[in-house]
Amino acid sequence: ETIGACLITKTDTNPFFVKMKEGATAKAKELGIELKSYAGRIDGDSESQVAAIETCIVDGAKGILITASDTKGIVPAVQQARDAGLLVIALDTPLEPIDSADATFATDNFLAGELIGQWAAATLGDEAKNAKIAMLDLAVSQPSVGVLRDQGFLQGFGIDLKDPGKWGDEDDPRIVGNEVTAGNEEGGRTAMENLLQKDPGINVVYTINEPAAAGAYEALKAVGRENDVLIVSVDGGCPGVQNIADGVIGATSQQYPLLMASLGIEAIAAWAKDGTKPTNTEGKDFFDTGVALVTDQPVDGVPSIDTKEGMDKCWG
Amino acid sequence: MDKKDFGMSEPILTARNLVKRFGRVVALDHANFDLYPGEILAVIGDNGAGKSTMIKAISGAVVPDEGEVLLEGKPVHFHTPLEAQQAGIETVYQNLALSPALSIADNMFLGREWRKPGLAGKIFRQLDRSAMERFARDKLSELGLLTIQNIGQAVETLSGGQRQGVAVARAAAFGSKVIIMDEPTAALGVKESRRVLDLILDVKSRGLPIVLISHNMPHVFEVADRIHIHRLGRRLCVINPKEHSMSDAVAYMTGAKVPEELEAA
Amino acid sequence: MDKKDFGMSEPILTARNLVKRFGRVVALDHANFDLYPGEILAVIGDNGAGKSTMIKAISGAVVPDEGEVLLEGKPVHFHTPLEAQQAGIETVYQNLALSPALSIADNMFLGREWRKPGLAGKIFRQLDRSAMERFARDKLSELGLLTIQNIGQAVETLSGGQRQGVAVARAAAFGSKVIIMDEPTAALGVKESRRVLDLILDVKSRGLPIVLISHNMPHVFEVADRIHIHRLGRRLCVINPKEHSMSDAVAYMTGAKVPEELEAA
Amino acid sequence: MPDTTDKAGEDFEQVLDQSATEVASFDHRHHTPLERLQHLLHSNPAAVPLIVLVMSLLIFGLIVGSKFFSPFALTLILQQVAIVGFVGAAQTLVILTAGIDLSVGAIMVLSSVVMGQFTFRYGFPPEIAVLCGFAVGAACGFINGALVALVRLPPFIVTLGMWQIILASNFLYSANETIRSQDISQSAPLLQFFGNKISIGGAVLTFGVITMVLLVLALNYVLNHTSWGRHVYAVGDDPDAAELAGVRVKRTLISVYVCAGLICALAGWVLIGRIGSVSPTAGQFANIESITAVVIGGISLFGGRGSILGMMFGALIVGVFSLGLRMIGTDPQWTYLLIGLLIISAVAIDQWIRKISV
Amino acid sequence: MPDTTDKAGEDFEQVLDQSATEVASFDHRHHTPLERLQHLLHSNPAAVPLIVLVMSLLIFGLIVGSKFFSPFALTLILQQVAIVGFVGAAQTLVILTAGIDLSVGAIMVLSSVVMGQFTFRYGFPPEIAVLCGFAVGAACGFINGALVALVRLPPFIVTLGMWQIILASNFLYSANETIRSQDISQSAPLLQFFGNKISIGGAVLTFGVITMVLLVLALNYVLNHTSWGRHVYAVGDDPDAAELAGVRVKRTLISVYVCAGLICALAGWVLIGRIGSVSPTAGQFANIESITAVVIGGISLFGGRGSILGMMFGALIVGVFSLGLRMIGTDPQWTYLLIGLLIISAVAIDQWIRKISV
Ligand SMILES: Nc1ncnc2c1ncn2[C@@H]1O[C@H](COP(=O)(O)OP(=O)(O)OP(=O)(O)O)[C@@H](O)[C@H]1O
Ligand SMILES: Nc1ncnc2c1ncn2[C@@H]1O[C@H](COP(=O)(O)OP(=O)(O)OP(=O)(O)O)[C@@H](O)[C@H]1O
Ligand SMILES: [Mg+2]
Ligand SMILES: [Mg+2]
Repeated sequence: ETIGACLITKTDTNPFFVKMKEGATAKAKELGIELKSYAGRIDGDSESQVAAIETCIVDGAKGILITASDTKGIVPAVQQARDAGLLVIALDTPLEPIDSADATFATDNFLAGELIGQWAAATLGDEAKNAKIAMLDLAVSQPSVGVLRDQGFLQGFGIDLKDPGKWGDEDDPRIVGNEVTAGNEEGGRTAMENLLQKDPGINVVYTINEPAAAGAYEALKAVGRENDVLIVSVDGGCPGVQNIADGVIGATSQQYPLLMASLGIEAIAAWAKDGTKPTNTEGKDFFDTGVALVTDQPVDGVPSIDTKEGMDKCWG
Repeated sequence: MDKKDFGMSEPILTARNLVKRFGRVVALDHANFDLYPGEILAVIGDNGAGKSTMIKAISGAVVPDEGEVLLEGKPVHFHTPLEAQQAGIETVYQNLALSPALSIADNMFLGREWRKPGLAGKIFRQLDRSAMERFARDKLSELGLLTIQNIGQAVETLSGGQRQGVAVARAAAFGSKVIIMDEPTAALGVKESRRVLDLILDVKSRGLPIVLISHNMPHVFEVADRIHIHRLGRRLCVINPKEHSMSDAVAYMTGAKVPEELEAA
Repeated sequence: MDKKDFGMSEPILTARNLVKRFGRVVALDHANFDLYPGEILAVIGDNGAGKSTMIKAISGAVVPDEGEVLLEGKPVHFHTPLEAQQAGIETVYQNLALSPALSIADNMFLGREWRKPGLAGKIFRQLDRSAMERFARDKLSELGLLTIQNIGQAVETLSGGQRQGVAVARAAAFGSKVIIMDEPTAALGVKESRRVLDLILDVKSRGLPIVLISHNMPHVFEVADRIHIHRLGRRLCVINPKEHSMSDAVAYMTGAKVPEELEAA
Repeated sequence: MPDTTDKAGEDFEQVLDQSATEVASFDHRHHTPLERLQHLLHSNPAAVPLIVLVMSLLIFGLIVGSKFFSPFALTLILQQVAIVGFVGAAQTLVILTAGIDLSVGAIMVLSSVVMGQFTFRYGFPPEIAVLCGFAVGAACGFINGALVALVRLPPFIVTLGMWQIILASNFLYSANETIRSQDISQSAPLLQFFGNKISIGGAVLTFGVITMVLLVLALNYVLNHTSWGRHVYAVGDDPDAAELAGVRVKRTLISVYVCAGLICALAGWVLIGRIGSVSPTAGQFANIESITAVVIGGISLFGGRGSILGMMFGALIVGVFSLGLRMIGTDPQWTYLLIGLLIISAVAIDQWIRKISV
Repeated sequence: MPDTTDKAGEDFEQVLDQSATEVASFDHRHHTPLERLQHLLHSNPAAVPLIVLVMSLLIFGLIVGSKFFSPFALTLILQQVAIVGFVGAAQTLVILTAGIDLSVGAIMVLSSVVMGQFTFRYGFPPEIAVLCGFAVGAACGFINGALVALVRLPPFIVTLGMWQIILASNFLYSANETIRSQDISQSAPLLQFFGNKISIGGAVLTFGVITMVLLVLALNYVLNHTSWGRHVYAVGDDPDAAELAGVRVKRTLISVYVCAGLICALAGWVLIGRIGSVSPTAGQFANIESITAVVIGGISLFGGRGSILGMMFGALIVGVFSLGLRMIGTDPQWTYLLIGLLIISAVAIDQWIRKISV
């Protein structure tokens, strides 16, 4: 009998998840596992994910890989699956509490943010204390990925976080404002235009991901400021890395969705074979799939790889 | 009250100085109206004279800007047709007021459904469909609308004439004080028109007064006890069909002649 | 072709064996129809007899299930009213076919607007509003609908009678071969009805044949050259109003008598 | 004036006394079985969706195999459509009055958030918090209804505006905080009441599912066998005619929107039972899904026609398709594509039946 | 039969020759300035949104200060609403025919993806790829139109289904791949044509903005001064009446949906200019935003009434509110809430004017 596995992503339209699915599919084929993939319609569509988990239970799958849209809300459904004997692994986004899943394979999003924050501060040097920062976040509902990256960036840049579980409550005058982008180009452009309207002197732009960064760049280009503003981002998709090489984005934190997915599939295979569960990275309560800063302008004290290496490892 | 010389009692339904404007159009321009018990009052007038608007102002379908309506001498202020119906005034509107998708029986009882006796009706408020259908069938048969085969048929499947019949039957069945009919025979055939006129006379013989708006002079002169002539948004005069000819009525209505009573008054 | 004895030429408009079913209702049951050049043909019948459906089948508003229509001897198959209009058949429908929000002038020219001469019309396809409004005003004045003050007024602000006038004026203005009127005076006042009858006679004097559906016997007998009596979805007979009385017509129409011609045939 | 040939005036009507009295019978055609079927389908508006439902169950059963016909899988479909069933019931009421309610999802979520926050933020007893949730739902419905009935604004616009207003209020009020399932089950299990279930064999019926079916049956009775129900249909059919006939149109409209608001609040409560937690981002597609269920269920968007049972079957059809396609393992986008096709063809079939049969 | 008192038959009509010929004049009231204003507003359906637009500009200008009145800020609003303006123009055409098009956003995105993918995946010259994008937009519009006009399905349902179908096709076809701005500007700058701009002082007008304004003006001319335009209004007003009057209703409907599809394709092209790249996830809210613009612009959802200029003002009002509120620094949720209120009050004002003035 073939081993069944499920991959449930937030959406199937974001390249990050598309890549994750590719990685999982390739690995599943290699190991002879029958993989079915599900997704929410938009980021935040938790009901579709619940329905997908239920389908996996009916379907008799051995394990589930999930990037949860609602990290608290999904927990009862995950519990139901675990009670039915499935191995549930959270990919990319930890559940709350993190031990609701059997294991978590994720990027350390806070670290990812911290790296670009440090890089930006180091690149500006003394100017950092006069920086004018635009924060282009994900969504008003403040999903945990968005919060972790945002707060990580501020931490790295050296700004007081107030409540680290929330963005927007900081009172550092260097922050011009927070705008949401929905993580796409259109949102990125409009958000950037709005913040420029608030303060045309912006010189640092934090973006939740690279499509938002590309949109922000268009807005800056429209006012002729594309060359004197530092844009940083998170993700490390191939178009994003290419954008670094082209000078659109200054630096990005690269994460490894393919790795997450293929490791996840391997873990399910192992679980189906003899019931072994994956273990966490030492010192962390999840398995860290790693993050690397990609930039062509390395600075001291912040480890980074160049775009050539980034291109080799990129996804999407 | 210049029509006292007709030798009748107090009017059952009166309107004084009704004014209704639609934007820039003054549809009613201080119109008066009197209906006496047990009579058939015909209302005639050119198209656009304001007959329908006056009837609507009396029956609660439009709220007049000015003026007052008195039922049996007491001022009434109807804001919806339902209030007028509850006061006993039943109206057949020019555009019929039927719900196309509902059945004939449902339409006849719309707004005054019968509930089942006993528990089902009291607590579960269940409708007594069979009783309502029986009643509707009887009323329509009286009107001679036998070509309707199925009382559960949707009204939208009926011809224009058949629909008119349903509306007339409804008013005749439920009116308790006054029945108003706005051009009830306009779309009807000869046979059906005759049935409606018979019905009007029948209702009158039951002692109910009727207001009949019509453009059909022979019909009006056949059944009316008095004729209210409407012109340019107000009552021009009221004539007695026994004392005036159709030609007089038409002449007054169209402005070809000015009624003598008025010239004196 | 049992009506040849009227001594006329070939019919201009003919229908043979028209059948139209609406679900379980057979509205037309092998109906025949003949209209001769220059005549006024009245069509009478009870409500629901199928008169409107026959007229719609002839004018393209419904497509008959069976049967054929011939215009000037040639078979025609109209699928839309537009095709019938382009062939010269203009119809006033019972429900008027006016667009409430458009102006009177827009309504009169709907589907056959005039474009400005020259560049503006040819390239930019600009409408010639002033010419259209002038024409519409003239036509309505002919009909005596002078109470309409503003030709740019939306049709929805008109009274029922005024709307009927607009529809009649449109048909009279544009019909080139046949004009069909389905109860054109049903909602009209005495004065306005008379205007429409005058108009019908006027159109006839221009040589155009007219089909007039009406429930008003005096009107029918006044203007009709022949009377088509419709009953139960088919033509019962055609009578000459000079040879038959209104009583005969009503008796045939309602089934009280069977026409002798038919009993023989 | 032209000469008239007959001056007998009214006398021609004398002959009417002898006129035929037989009932005109136009109906002497032979009826084929197909026509009989069409007539049957036409007179039972819920029949078409029911047939489609049975057929899609059979087809997916054949493709997916026995797994699909397990009691667990079948009752899972019920669980997955329960929320849509509730919201669809509210939507049905509104659509029957020729309206449309784009705010149903927002009302549902706001009510569930109120139930949760009133318990956890203000420490109300859960019973009171639930009542507050219902009050909020009813209030939102009342505002919708008052704007539609009294100010006479188009329902689409009113509920489009209210959707944005309610959703924004929801986010502002809740501060986007999810209340965790564990907390709820510890201190306010009442909120998860509808998550309780009865298992019979492999079949799992949650209280939410049972309540949904009962609600739809009750509404079906009310719509067809009480005055109020008839008035709802009449108002949807032609509000002016209903008003002139003596229906309290405004009152009926307001009561419909308030009812819809209450049902949405109930849906919000059931939602807590289903997803365990209270999440302000839940139910984003409830509008579209409820309208889809209503449409596939054969209810006319123009009001006055259709059966609420059809809506339930419509919701189940979507549920069967979604689960079936997921179990086959197709790309989710294919599911959306097929549901799009389903919507269009359901209405096309309905149209065809209506056209041919009367 | 009761005895009739007058047997003169038709003779009573003889008197008509002497009947009054004066024109009935009902209009002898004094008109207050307020009434005159109402009449003016009523006869110019775009006047109300224009006034609201000017007023909101003034108010935000007062609150935000001079920054808001800079040519840059004002033209920025234009840039931000350009896409909505295009899609709203398409939506306006459809809504004037008493329809609604929920698929506009999906058509726009699919067209832009086709333009991009045909250039980069298949190596077509960008000119051809753009034409292919237009062809796809027209085809989608044609399917909508054919289903509405020929199969006679309700537009809401047709476009609800097509929305899902087109969006799913878009994701399946594009495999969710974004084409980068830099690649486009290198090898196919034509795709970014509408991103080019003219700067006059601080004012920045992109080609997209200019085209949008020109398109709306052209459509305004076409709708008011050509037969086709009059037919669009007539079809929306009462399709049966229009058909009987001799309008080719089916053809008009199909042409409207095809036009809408073409305009959406144009919007897709402009979208590439605006966001630089080709992204299959763009434009998710174009439906709601375009309907919002149409509604605030005073166009009736029941068809046949309203002006396309109103739609443009409606879109600008939303743009002014969004930018203004952001510059004040309110939580974005407040923007949604206010836009919700704006929708409802815009229509309420419109209703009020229509009610009082005729
Ligand atoms: N709802 C309305 N809005 C605007 N104007 C109206 C409205 N109802 C009536 N009118 C106008 O008021 C005037 C009187 O109309 P009304 O319908 O009362 O006339 P009528 O005497 O019943 O005519 P008819 O014999 O043709 O039915 C007309 O000029 C009409 O256009
Ligand atoms: N669209 C339709 N759908 C169903 N039945 C219809 C339709 N149109 C007409 N009928 C039916 O066909 C029959 C003939 O109707 P039609 O309107 O032709 O009668 P008519 O002679 O014009 O009557 P009237 O004098 O009342 O106008 C009626 O029984 C009517 O109910
Ligand atoms: Mg009237
Ligand atoms: Mg007829």
